[in-house]
Amino acid sequence: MAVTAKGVDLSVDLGFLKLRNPVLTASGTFGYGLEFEPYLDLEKLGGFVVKGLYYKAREGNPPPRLVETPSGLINAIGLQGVGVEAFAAKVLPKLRGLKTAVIVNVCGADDDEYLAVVEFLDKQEGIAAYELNISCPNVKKEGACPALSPRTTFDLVKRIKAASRRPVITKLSPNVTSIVEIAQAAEEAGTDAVALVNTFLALAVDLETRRPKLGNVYGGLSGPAIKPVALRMVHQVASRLKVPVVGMGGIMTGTDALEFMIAGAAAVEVGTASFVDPDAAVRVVDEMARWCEAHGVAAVRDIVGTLKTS
Amino acid sequence: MAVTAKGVDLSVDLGFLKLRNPVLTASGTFGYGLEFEPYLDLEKLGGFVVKGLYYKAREGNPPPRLVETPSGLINAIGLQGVGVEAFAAKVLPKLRGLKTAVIVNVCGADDDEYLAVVEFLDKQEGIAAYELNISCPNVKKEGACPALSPRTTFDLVKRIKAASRRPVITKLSPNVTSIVEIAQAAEEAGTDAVALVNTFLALAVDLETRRPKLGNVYGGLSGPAIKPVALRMVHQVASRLKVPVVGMGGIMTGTDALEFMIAGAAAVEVGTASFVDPDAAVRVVDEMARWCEAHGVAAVRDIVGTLKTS
Amino acid sequence: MPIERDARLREVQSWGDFFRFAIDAPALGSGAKPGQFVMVKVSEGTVPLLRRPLGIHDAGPGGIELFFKVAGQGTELLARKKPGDRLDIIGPLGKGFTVGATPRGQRAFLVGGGRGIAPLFFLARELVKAGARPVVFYGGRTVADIPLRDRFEKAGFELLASTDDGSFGFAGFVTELAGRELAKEKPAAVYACGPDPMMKALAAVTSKHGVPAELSLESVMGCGVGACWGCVHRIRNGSGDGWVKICEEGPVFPGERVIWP
Amino acid sequence: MPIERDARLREVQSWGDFFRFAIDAPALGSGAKPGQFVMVKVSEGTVPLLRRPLGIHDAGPGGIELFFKVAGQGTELLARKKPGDRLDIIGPLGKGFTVGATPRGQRAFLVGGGRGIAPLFFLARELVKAGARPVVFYGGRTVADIPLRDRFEKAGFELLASTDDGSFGFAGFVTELAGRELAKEKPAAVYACGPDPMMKALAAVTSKHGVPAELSLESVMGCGVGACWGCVHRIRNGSGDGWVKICEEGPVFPGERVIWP
Ligand SMILES: Cc1cc2nc3c(=O)[nH]c(=O)nc-3n(C[C@H](O)[C@H](O)[C@H](O)COP(=O)(O)OP(=O)(O)OC[C@H]3O[C@@H](n4cnc5c(N)ncnc54)[C@H](O)[C@@H]3O)c2cc1C
Ligand SMILES: Cc1cc2nc3c(=O)[nH]c(=O)nc-3n(C[C@H](O)[C@H](O)[C@H](O)COP(=O)(O)OP(=O)(O)OC[C@H]3O[C@@H](n4cnc5c(N)ncnc54)[C@H](O)[C@@H]3O)c2cc1C
Ligand SMILES: Cc1cc2nc3c(=O)[nH]c(=O)nc-3n(C[C@H](O)[C@H](O)[C@H](O)COP(=O)(O)O)c2cc1C
Ligand SMILES: Cc1cc2nc3c(=O)[nH]c(=O)nc-3n(C[C@H](O)[C@H](O)[C@H](O)COP(=O)(O)O)c2cc1C
Ligand code: FES
Ligand code: FES
Repeated sequence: MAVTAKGVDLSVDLGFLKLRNPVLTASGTFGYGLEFEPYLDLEKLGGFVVKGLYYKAREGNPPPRLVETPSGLINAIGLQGVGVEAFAAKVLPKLRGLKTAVIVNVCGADDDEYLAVVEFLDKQEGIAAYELNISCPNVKKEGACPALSPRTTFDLVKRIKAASRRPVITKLSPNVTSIVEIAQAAEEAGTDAVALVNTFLALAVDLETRRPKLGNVYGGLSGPAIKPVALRMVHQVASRLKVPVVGMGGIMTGTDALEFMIAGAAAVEVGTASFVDPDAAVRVVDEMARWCEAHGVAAVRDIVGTLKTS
Repeated sequence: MAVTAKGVDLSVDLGFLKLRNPVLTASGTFGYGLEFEPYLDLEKLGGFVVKGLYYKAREGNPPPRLVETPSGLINAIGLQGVGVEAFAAKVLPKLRGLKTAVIVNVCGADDDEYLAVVEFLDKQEGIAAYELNISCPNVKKEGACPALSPRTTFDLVKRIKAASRRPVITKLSPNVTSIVEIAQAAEEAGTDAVALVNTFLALAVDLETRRPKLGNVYGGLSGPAIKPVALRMVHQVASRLKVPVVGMGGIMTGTDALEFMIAGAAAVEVGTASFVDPDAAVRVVDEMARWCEAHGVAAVRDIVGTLKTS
Repeated sequence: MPIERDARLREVQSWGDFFRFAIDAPALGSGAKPGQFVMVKVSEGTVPLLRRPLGIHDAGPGGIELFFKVAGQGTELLARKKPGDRLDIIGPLGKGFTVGATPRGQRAFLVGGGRGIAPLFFLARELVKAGARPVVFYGGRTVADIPLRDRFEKAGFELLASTDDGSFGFAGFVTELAGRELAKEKPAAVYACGPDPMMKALAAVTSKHGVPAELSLESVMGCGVGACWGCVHRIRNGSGDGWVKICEEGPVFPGERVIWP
Repeated sequence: MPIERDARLREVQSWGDFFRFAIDAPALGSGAKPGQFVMVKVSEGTVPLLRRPLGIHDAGPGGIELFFKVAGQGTELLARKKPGDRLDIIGPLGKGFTVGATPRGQRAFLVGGGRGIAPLFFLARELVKAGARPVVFYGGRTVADIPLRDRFEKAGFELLASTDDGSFGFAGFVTELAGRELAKEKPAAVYACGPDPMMKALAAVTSKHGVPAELSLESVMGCGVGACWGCVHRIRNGSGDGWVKICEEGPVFPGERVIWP
């Protein structure tokens, strides 16, 4: 619902995209959406971001691919997936009917593959926007990815924006000294929005075998453990950029989501929480609505960036 | 004890400093050591690092200074402390007698103050080494500190090394794109060892007041939440540097400490855990000893850097 | 596949580290098939963060039963639950065993190692319902690892037990025991659940004798619903080998399709 | 200041969100002084990570008592403990109230707001032992916030209660009530514990009438032992104002030294 029973307006306008409410699901944690139909009504979401798509189908990393840490989860899936053609043929048709924003998380082994994915998807219908995943830590050695430097970020975003007929949300990595610099590079290159954060490059060690607990050695840390750092980065970026910020990192509840919005996020993504509760994202929407009702907030968008720091 | 009842050798040699065992306490989490005498035998520790010292006494940040997060703690103490003169007059004399390594965490508002602290302390006896804290996120705006750039790291370490008559352990920040670059800069500048990690720049928001939960807005995240990222950084740095690495970040148990050593740490520091259990560091030593005994490890130093990544 | 947030723990039975939970949860019990599993929330907080996958030990209109061994933090927390406590469970999930693989009147071997026995009780009951004749092979390191013997026997199932240390039944691996019986007279099918080494050995035996085998695999799971690709195992496909999601296409796979590391 | 890892919860009494714990812990009970506090481990895991500071409600050779209100996650977990459960407690910590500030035979006002009443029971007992005459002022928003009335009266202490909503006793703030009595006849000293606004108001009253006041302050605490500098409050020193550690130099401070935001 865009307006709750008690009349709270949950809708947000990213400029290039109007959302029923600010809650999206995060890429890689919500499959292709369809997996969750038994558990929630996809049309109650602001939208969802499908799993990272390469041009070709990908094998992914050897297992183990997941390990839990205190209040966190490290994953090294390695973006196993079906590739654009199978996605367009088998998945997209099923998503097209949905009255919710379908955002595709675009990946590439190099700039050309990113471009190929966008050019291919531009020919398909039923996609609201692209989330440009320049920040996956699980593909190249030691987490190398374009989002680690302003230069590579600028070049890739510029090239994709020139080619794409759809809005581009650039997804940033937290594994950087100044996420503001990277975000500004993406903005200068013309991105329509930035999404942050992707996962933190992490290691878990099995003391008994003296081996990494993940097949890929390093992986990406997500979940409540990272929320305080993600929230800081969202605040830093949102207070400097003109384009909207989509915030994420450890959001489990409506309170978490509202904190990100107060810190400056125009919308949020729910990730790991969907593993714990397949209907978590809808619960977040409901909790957000109830809080607004209880606090006399007429439109949730009014709280964006209202953090008082003095 | 350096050798356990069952004959396990826990001693480690950092080259410039021999330790009874690899377990130190982390700066700022163990006061000046004396606060913990009612709870543990300081001489059972490999050593302890006292609270960050500036030349002058410091006010610190306005409260609240602490906030808990899932499996973590954000602090924004702002290095309130007594300053070198009071430290030398009131504290150091009481530490001098102890048969354990006393390491002083050296801070400065600028390079000159760091230098002044070292020059002053060089005239004092009873200090085993300096831990150069170039990575505190709670002093300058948005966590600015020398450890965020290889250049500033190199310059400061070089200057301190030239002046200091004691070994220097440079303490690094995790809030960087490549901690390896920073560590290498410190090594080139002549540091005797590196210690990592300091805290992660973080934000906690109070939804009801729409204010930061900390008086200083941002703070530093520590505790189990950060361990997987800290462990990754220790592994990256230790596999490339010649000088020894002191590892820390969320160590609560002997298992945690051993994981850091397997990842490449020659010694470890126990931080936030000392708040939960004032005797945590000694418990970590005991658990480490028991594990070595149970696994036929004759000398704990033999496991350093034994992580098999292929 | 409902989310049953109000499942009630009715009865707890325990033997050392092993626990059997009888749970009131009609929504879960009715649709369940043997070999399927559920995802159980073990903590109210964020440690551990994820649910735990557990096989369906038995099921009926009133609810389900679980049988688990304490393996770490999550099962340890679960083991503390008391009758009357609420449980939050998602399921039934995955594809189960093919009961139909054993024609009426014929024998089926059910081979369970340690906690792997869990799904085989439900399977045995369904096989009998279908007119087949299950023979259960139940192995463990020592006698304490095979606490469900009585339960199977009371239920009237033929059961052959083994322990590695010979403290009860056949002295040796359960795969040897099953192998011997299989050499004497081939069953129509073999169904198994247990540690990887056991499954691997069993797959070798069954393929040697050309008996179809169905193996229930394990992996750490993120979502349990096919969304995270975290639970993959190497599986032979028409198209070739690949990492296949255990939670979605499994946990049960034909023995000849499973590729071992 | 021992770490008592084997303290035993003997008795639990509760009124809505308020709980009184009687705890067997000789090592803690013997040395305790009124106004001191303990650090209680509330979780076995890492959420919440830190111990929780709680004032000593009563103490004797056998152990201590705590009185707390559920304020969030940690006290919520603590409130679930049952008689017989083990508790891990550090204390007694900090400097307490100065019982000697009230000479024999003279009156002392003890002013407690809500959960702030906790340390005042122990203090009242010690004052009586020292021959002083404590008068307890106990305030809350409503009658449900002042559950310890009977306890104080049964123990024979003079008690005046107030509620903001007038649902019991004096209708208004407890500071008004204490202020009126104080205007009638000055006590030798005022001891107080409660929310900051109450303490601030009380400090104003006592200084106006020139009565020495001792205030027990609160703050989030990291270590409780003076090592983290996380618990500071603005305090007047000879040398000037500064951030002073509540856990070490407090939690009790002379009213005139406390600087309010
Ligand atoms: C489909 C399926 C059905 C299962 N059915 C049952 C059952 O009926 N009864 C039963 O006792 N167990 C069953 N398991 C195994 C059970 O899920 C694990 O024992 C449990 O998740 C361990 O959680 P923990 O927190 O107690 O241990 P953890 O602390 O999470 O782990 C303890 C050790 O076990 C390993 N481990 C963790 N999870 C798994 C896993 N899923 N598979 C294999 N190893 C793991 C860890 O790497 C670690 O070494 C099943 C697993 C799957 C995938
Ligand atoms: C020296 C001392 C003695 C105390 N004695 C008692 C007592 O006898 N009885 C009692 O009921 N309470 C007492 N308190 C307060 C008690 O420590 C807090 O209520 C408790 O720590 C809250 O923890 P929680 O996890 O339940 O709530 P949290 O989830 O940690 O916090 C809930 C809310 O309370 C705030 N808060 C958290 N800790 C404190 C704190 N220490 N002081 C003030 N606000 C806080 C948080 O910011 C949050 O807004 C004392 C505090 C101190 C410092
Ligand atoms: C199993 C898993 C797979 C993920 N796959 C992707 C992906 O394909 N593309 C992407 O941009 N982010 C991916 N992420 C990162 C999430 O989208 C999100 O940025 C991150 O998990 C932080 O949010 P959270 O803490 O709410 O999970 C993945 C995360 C997890 C846990
Ligand atoms: C309250 C607090 C104060 C700290 N003060 C200092 C300090 O003065 N100097 C310093 O180098 N690190 C300081 N740190 C960082 C710790 O030394 C350590 O690097 C960090 O907490 C990570 O370790 P942990 O997770 O085990 O706590 C402080 C940490 C905390 C929690
Ligand atoms: S557990 Fe998530 S795909 Fe199988
Ligand atoms: S709580 Fe750590 S200094 Fe007071």
